[in-house]
Amino acid sequence: DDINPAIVYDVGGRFDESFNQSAYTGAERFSEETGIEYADFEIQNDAQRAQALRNFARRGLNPIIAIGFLHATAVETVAAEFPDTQFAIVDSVVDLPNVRSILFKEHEGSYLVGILAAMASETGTVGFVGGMDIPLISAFQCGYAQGAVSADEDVEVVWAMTGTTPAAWNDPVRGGEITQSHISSGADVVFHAAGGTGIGVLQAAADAGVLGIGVDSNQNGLHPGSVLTSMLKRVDVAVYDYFSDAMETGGDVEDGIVVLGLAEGAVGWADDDNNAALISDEMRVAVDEAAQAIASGEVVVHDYRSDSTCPIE
Amino acid sequence: MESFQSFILLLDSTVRLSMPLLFAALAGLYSERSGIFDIGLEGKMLAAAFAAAAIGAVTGNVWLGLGAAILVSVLLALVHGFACITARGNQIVSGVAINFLAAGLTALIGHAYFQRGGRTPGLDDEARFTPITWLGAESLQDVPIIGPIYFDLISGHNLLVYIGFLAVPVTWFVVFRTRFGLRLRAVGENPAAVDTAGISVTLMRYQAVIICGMLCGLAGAYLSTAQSASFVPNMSAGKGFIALAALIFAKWKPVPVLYACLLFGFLEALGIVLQGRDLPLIGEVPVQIVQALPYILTVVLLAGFIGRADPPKAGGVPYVKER
Amino acid sequence: MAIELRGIDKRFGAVHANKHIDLKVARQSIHGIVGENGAGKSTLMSILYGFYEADDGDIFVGGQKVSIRSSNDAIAHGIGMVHQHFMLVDNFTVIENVMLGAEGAALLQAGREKVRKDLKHLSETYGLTVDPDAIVSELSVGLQQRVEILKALYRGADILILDEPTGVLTPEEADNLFKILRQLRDQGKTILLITHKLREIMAVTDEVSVMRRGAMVATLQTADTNPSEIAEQMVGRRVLLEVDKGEAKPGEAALEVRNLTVTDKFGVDRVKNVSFDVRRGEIVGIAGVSGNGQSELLEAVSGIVPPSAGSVVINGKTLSRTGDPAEARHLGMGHVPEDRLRMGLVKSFEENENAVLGYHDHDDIGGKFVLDVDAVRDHAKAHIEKYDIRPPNCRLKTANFSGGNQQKIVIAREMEQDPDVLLVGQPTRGVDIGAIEFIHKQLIAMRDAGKAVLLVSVELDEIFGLSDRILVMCGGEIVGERMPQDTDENEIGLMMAGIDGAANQGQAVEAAQ
Amino acid sequence: MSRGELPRWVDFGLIPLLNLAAAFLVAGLVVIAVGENPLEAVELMLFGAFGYGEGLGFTLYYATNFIFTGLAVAVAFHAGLFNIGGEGQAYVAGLGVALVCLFMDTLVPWWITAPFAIMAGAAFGAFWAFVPGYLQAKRGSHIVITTIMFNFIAAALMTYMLVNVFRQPGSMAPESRTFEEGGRIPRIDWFFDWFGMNLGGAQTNISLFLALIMAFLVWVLVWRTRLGYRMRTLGQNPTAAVYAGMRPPRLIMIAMAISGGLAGMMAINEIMGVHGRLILEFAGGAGFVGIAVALMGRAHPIGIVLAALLFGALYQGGAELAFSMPSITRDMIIAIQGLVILFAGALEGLFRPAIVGFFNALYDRRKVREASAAAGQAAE
Ligand SMILES: Nc1ncnc2c1ncn2[C@@H]1O[C@H](COP(=O)(O)OP(=O)(O)OP(=O)(O)O)[C@@H](O)[C@H]1O
Ligand SMILES: Nc1ncnc2c1ncn2[C@@H]1O[C@H](COP(=O)(O)OP(=O)(O)OP(=O)(O)O)[C@@H](O)[C@H]1O
Ligand SMILES: [Mg+2]
Ligand SMILES: [Mg+2]
Repeated sequence: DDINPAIVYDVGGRFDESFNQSAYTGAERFSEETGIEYADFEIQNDAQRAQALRNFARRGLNPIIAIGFLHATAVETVAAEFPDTQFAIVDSVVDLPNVRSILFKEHEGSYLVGILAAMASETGTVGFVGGMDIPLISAFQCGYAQGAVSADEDVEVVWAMTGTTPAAWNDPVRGGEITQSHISSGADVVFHAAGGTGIGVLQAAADAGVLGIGVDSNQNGLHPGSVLTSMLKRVDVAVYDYFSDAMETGGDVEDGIVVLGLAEGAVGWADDDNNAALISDEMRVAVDEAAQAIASGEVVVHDYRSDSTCPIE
Repeated sequence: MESFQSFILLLDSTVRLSMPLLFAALAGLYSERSGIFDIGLEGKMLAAAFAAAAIGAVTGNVWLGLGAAILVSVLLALVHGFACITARGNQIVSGVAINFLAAGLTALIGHAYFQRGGRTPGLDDEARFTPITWLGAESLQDVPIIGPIYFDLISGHNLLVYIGFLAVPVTWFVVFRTRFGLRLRAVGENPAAVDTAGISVTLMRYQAVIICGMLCGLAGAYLSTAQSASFVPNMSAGKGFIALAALIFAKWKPVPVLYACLLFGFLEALGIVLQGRDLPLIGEVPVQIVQALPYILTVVLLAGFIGRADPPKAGGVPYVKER
Repeated sequence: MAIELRGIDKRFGAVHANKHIDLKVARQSIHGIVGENGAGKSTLMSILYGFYEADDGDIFVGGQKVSIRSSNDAIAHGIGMVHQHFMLVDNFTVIENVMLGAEGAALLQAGREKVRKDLKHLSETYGLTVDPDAIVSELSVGLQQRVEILKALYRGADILILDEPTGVLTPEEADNLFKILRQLRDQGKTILLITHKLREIMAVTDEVSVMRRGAMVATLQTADTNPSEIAEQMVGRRVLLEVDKGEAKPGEAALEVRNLTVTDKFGVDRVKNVSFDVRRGEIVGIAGVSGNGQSELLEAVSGIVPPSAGSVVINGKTLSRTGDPAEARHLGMGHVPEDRLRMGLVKSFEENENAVLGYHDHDDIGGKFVLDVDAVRDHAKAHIEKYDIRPPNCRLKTANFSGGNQQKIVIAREMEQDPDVLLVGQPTRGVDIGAIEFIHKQLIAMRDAGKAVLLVSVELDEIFGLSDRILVMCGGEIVGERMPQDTDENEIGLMMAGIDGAANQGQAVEAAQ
Repeated sequence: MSRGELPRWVDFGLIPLLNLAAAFLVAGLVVIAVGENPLEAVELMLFGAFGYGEGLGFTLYYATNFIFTGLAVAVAFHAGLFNIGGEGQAYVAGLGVALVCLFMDTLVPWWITAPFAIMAGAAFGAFWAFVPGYLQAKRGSHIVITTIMFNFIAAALMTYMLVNVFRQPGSMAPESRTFEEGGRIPRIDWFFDWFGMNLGGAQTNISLFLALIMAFLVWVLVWRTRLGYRMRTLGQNPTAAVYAGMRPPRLIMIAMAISGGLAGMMAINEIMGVHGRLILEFAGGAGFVGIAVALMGRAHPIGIVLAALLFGALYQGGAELAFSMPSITRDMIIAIQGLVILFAGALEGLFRPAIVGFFNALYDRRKVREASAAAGQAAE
């Protein structure tokens, strides 16, 4: 029997070339392979988060996945109202019997691109531009720094956050300016975890002839040859798996907290012909080794969120 | 030396960030000098930014993009003009409407056409205003002091930046040395006097808002095709209002407008640099304070040091002969 | 014929301002137009000047039928107008104002020089002298009017319309203006002069047309008519122009002004160390060329502007120096301001709302916070009744009342509060004869009821007609005091002009002690 | 009714409706441009806004905000002040409301918390408007610009508070903790039940009634109190106000404070009624919509309530639209808002001349008829 799944994007919208788009890709893949239609909605203000979920639930859509931690409170409320409907939320934890909370080990993926950055850098300085200043993004930054240092212990990591509100996800100009100041302080590789703001980061890097690193989706194609790689956060996998589970179990997925990392192949680095020329064999070897080590658990990347500290200043 | 270099870079970033403010503020100057208040600078800028990026993306031609930006912005200006001059509507409200319209339509159309949630595709260099490196900038680059100043600060900006700086003296001349300027100032102070002098108040004001539209067009084009390489929904992010502040801050005078815009640009640049930084002694500055500084400063200066900034006397009121 | 109007008709929404007006004006003549407030004079002239468009009717200039759709057309046909409310850009220089609309070239420089030259020429031929580089807002009204005339002449007008030009002028300035007008006529120009003052009509016009309630009721040769005939035509009944009043029986001082000094925002002393008394049962008139501190004096005494020194004592209680009209009122002072529209009324209010302006916090029209609108309207109805304010409708917007009736609204309000001290500024400025007569009667009545009345007017006949004592102000000082019976207009005029005023300095003060 | 004047039903009914019609006509064209059927869209919108309990609930929830902000703008209007700072005033008011709730929600029931929260919200909003009022009154700075500036300053301030003060450890969203029962005002399901409707998930709450009460009080204030008289005098003729012994500076500050207080009460609806916690940007543009609401409502409470209802329907119906018409994104709603503000606000006078002309014609015709009738009688 078919399910009719639904997905609620966050403010960035389905085509943000990043986080939400990755979710969109997953949903698309699912409906292509199974031929099952899905409903989706881009929320426009906070009042609508709950409204959208509720609206879907009432129309009998099930399961419903909410993309982004800002949905947490809404999911909490609505999931309680509709105990027979399955919900999932990405990037946050909602402790209810009918909610699956999906978290990613962004620090692991960031670690890998950190290695690549350090090795690609000639100046020995690499940059990081975060979006909104929240633990999640600090985890990116911290993992990136650890990776970079692991590849070159006296690499310098310069970093900045764009802002402290959701607006920070959507300010390419500011991203560009921050990148330029990183570059002027010597960075020749800049990694962004800043959603729409990142567009400006990669643009500035490309304009200045240095390397950028994309995030979430594979952004290598935005400026072929100028994007070293992208830290993949496979929200698409999460969405795809969630819908598939629901289909197999007939809408009765097992819930609780799911943490996806390298081992699950849910984070990683983008390797395609857009950046093939930029990744030397030596780099590829190094990053693959690290990946295995992390997957097998012999290397543990510190997660900023565990204690709000980072081993690297 | 190090700090000098970074200071130069701060100024450099200041120049880049104050440009949209400068264009918009000058735009506002023409409109408000003619007695038409315009808080729709923001919206016109946004619409223009979209037009420039969209047309640029489709045609791959920066000039077509610029043309489209100016066209769209002038159209919105004419809507404002029609509402305020012909229909004698409330100018503030019309401005608010323009802002809503632009915010909605740009994203709506952008989404309908490009399917990127309102974004436009990234522009390649032919569709953008790219930095112009001046004669011998490279060779001078390493000369101490002047080197950085010439290379970073003076050279290496895009065409619009230089146009922007040029627009200031031009505006000054137009407003204070030409017949048009005389009538412009008069119609903003006492339209009845202009009318009885046999000049059409309506025509004067329409001319003013059209010029305002053109300059907002430049501001928008700068945002999406010079400062960045694509349109992002709501990318004007309040710049139109800072420009307005700068205009009032400068008491509706061209040259002071330049200084005001540079000041606010500088603060924005500073905010970016200070974001999350720990300063010696002070410790971490809450970025919100830095971000709010332009507004706080405007308020403080308006209130305290520069006292009353008198807008054009007839500003904000439609010209009505017959009660 | 220089000008001929046929069947001009104009409505402003509800108001039918001009009803099928016909008018002929001979070339090389000074043609007066008189009429009560709201008769439609300004409207008619504004139509001729293309400021308003007539709903109907034809305009002929020099026998040719012309269509005047904008001031531009009017100017092109050699018509110039000096408006009742000046059309100047305050923060412009005289030159900029004159050249506005006739700049010559796209750049200003050339035009400036031409204007400078022509102004010099004009000032030589007509004695119309003003500093070409002065900022208009800093000029006296008299000079501002000069600028208006210069504007018209600079544009080569040979038909010149002046709408109530003397309303803002002193007698001297007015006479000077008339000299100029005669010169202009003798040099071939045609002049249309709107005024309320029959004296002026008789003095300068060749012909006079009379308007009443939007219609043109008569056109007379000035030579073979007289003021009372004209007045009769204006109001449609016979009126007596001179005020008749009995002996004053002054009691003790109700208003004592001591060493009052008022400094404006530029730090200039507009009123200098002025002292005088006004006793119960007398009218004290302050004569003076407008702009010599009378306005500032009134505003200071009524508490609107705080004086920089000195004191005002009302009924023995001293007004606090902070300046609070509310306080002055509570101490028993009423104030009919010089400029009713600017100060005394809120034009967009219903008549009844204006009937309590300034007394809005009195206990008899509500509680601590609420305002009892019925009580307010009853007040208004009483005023309308007693002062014959027309139309008798207290719910009508005040803007729809004509000048005279608006003035009555203010007078009624201030008098009906039965104040012990009444300040009156230009009570009959721009008011038609019928109203003037009425207002004068009321002032006398106040006096006879034992009130202290302080009258400020630029109309000498008014001062002489009403005052029991005359104080003359010049340059912010009281330069002398006279009893109306032992002086005449010439002496007062000289004193107003500051000539030999010094001799009488300080008399007022002595009189006060 | 004399010539050139319009009957009230035209002035306050027909003309606003015509303006509205124009706005939706253009909006319809936009809908066609993005390839949807406007009539269908309207149908969906109307249904979404009024068709069923929850929809109506959301409409009223949005309307509540707009009544508050609309009244705020109107009160300032009457005193001759343009307060476009409603957005910031409401936002800052949220701080006051939240503080009260956070302190009291665990200790006392909501009906004890609410009065304090209302006062706190009004006070904070009032303060945020008072300062620009003060600056205009005493320092002569331009109120429109100061209020705009204060919107941005408010945003920065609130961000700072939420990020550095209220944010919960662990929570990534910059928002305060969720209030307990004692910090939440009840929904009005019972009210809907009366009409046999189901409020569903809509957070419509008793602040709606607060808004209506305020509307009435504003009417009293403006047309039935001494203070209102003073404010109107100041608004219409400041010189006369001075002459009348009023103190404009003080009146300006009072008027702005009242205005800000009204805007501030919007926070009750959002913070205590809907979200149950302090969140970023909860004002969501309502402050600006208030300008249009006040204008459409002719600055009269009744008009404001109606206009608020319209915009509420627009918001809610628009959201519904976005659910069922994929190519009509949230941005369509913003655009429609723009159009309504344009036609109903700025172009408000667009059709007036024509209508006045029409009524003058009627009037003249009647006069003629009366005249001839009179003549006829005379003849007999
Ligand atoms: N612009 C206008 N709009 C509406 N009504 C007007 C306008 N100007 C004048 N009126 C009305 O038309 C009538 C004639 O006004 P007008 O100014 O022509 O009279 P007036 O003879 O000049 O009076 P005064 O001697 O007081 O100047 C008055 O009732 C006035 O209220
Ligand atoms: N100097 C005074 N002597 C007596 N009563 C006064 C005086 N000044 C004010 N009042 C009365 O005290 C009450 C409050 O006056 P106050 O001037 O404080 O009111 P307000 O709010 O300032 O009114 P407004 O704005 O009209 O001045 C009013 O009834 C007023 O008439
Ligand atoms: Mg007149
Ligand atoms: Mg008072």
